[in-house]
Amino acid sequence: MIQIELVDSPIHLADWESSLHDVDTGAHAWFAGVTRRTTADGSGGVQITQTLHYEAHRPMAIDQLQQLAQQARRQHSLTGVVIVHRLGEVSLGQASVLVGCSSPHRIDVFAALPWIMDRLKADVPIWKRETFADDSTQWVHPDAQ
Amino acid sequence: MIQIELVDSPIHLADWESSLHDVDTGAHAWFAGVTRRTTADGSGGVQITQTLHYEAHRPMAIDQLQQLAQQARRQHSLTGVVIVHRLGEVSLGQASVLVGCSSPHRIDVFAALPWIMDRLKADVPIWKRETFADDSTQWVHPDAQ
Amino acid sequence: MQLRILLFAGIRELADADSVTIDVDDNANAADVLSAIERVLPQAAPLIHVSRLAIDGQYVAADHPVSPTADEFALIPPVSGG
Amino acid sequence: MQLRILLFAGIRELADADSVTIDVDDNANAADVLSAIERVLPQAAPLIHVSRLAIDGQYVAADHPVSPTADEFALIPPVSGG
Repeated sequence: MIQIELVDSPIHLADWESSLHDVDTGAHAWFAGVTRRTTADGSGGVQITQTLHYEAHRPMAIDQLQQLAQQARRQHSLTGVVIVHRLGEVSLGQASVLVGCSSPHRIDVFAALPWIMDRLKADVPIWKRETFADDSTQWVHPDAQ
Repeated sequence: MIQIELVDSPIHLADWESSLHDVDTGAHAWFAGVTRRTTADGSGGVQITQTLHYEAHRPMAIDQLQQLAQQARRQHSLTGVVIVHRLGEVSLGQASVLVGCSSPHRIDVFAALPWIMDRLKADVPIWKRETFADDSTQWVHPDAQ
Repeated sequence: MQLRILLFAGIRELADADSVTIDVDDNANAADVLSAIERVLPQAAPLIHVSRLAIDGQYVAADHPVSPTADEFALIPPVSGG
Repeated sequence: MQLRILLFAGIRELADADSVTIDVDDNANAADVLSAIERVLPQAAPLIHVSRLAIDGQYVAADHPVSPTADEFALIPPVSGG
């Protein structure tokens, strides 16, 4: 079972929990990435985030997420994979991404979650724009100066 | 924030999700261990589980869980730790254990979850008794022959 | 001295009792307590052999001295929570 | 040949446009396309330099030949989802 969604409203883990249910699957793991108020600015200071906005190349993002979910399922013997990414404005304390996976054994879900998140953050065409406390905004492009 | 509970009724992730909420905490991860129908019997066959029953030395289990949650929080820079273990009968497909943790960074929650589960399975005085499809029962004591 | 030892899971089932009372020397350590339990519950010897003693909720090493003033002794067979 | 390239995030903002049209040789590869985009959007050069080209939803290597029959070209700057 693979379920991939880009959503424009708040992500609640409770709404997705049942996606992974299966009586032969003993281990379920979830990761939620939540908008934080503070980010280290790299020079000892702290930036205060007011809100985040996410944009995607939607069809390509869905396609890349589908591919990486399939690869994760194969490499880590998963039964199910759920990846939900929110787009648009995401307020502080709300989830921007939710990843769930299930497997007969916990070692596989523990290996799969970070693998999926690393790949998602490297390859899936989704971008975030930060709005800071002073109303200034900035697109986040990690490898650029 | 550390929250430790032994419960006698079904564990729903949705009921615990909000325990970890905190606007300065970007990464939340959850693990649920769910009763499986099938277990490899070590000689190529498969045992069919009908139900599980969990027993604990309750005060000592709470104490050990509290200690390991504190150690996990210290070692992995966690903001919050939630550990819920169910006792009594646990039907197929229901969770016997739920572990949640939060941290500013995902690397810490990904390291903490397996650490907590390994320690829980080694040291916390909780035992399961399997009831197989033929109504036979067996206490599970991993290191014994 | 006489000590009451709490029993759990497979050992409780084999003993058909929630606890067992044993006699040990006044200068006994945890290993002596385990041996004494094995003598009164020979049917559970293989499991007792891989069990740990907990005193007042904390695991103790084999050479840990046993004090009769402790509130609780528990025999903890290999655990299987999770 | 003329190609229409979709733009996103910081590059879209710097270009003030959702797409840009460029001219490249018939035997151009992905690297030539990136260079052509850089020429029409010099203000975004540093970001374009670390961007990847995607053709019909798949990333392509720098030496990948560009076919005018593809349905979609997208310039993908470093991503920041999650």
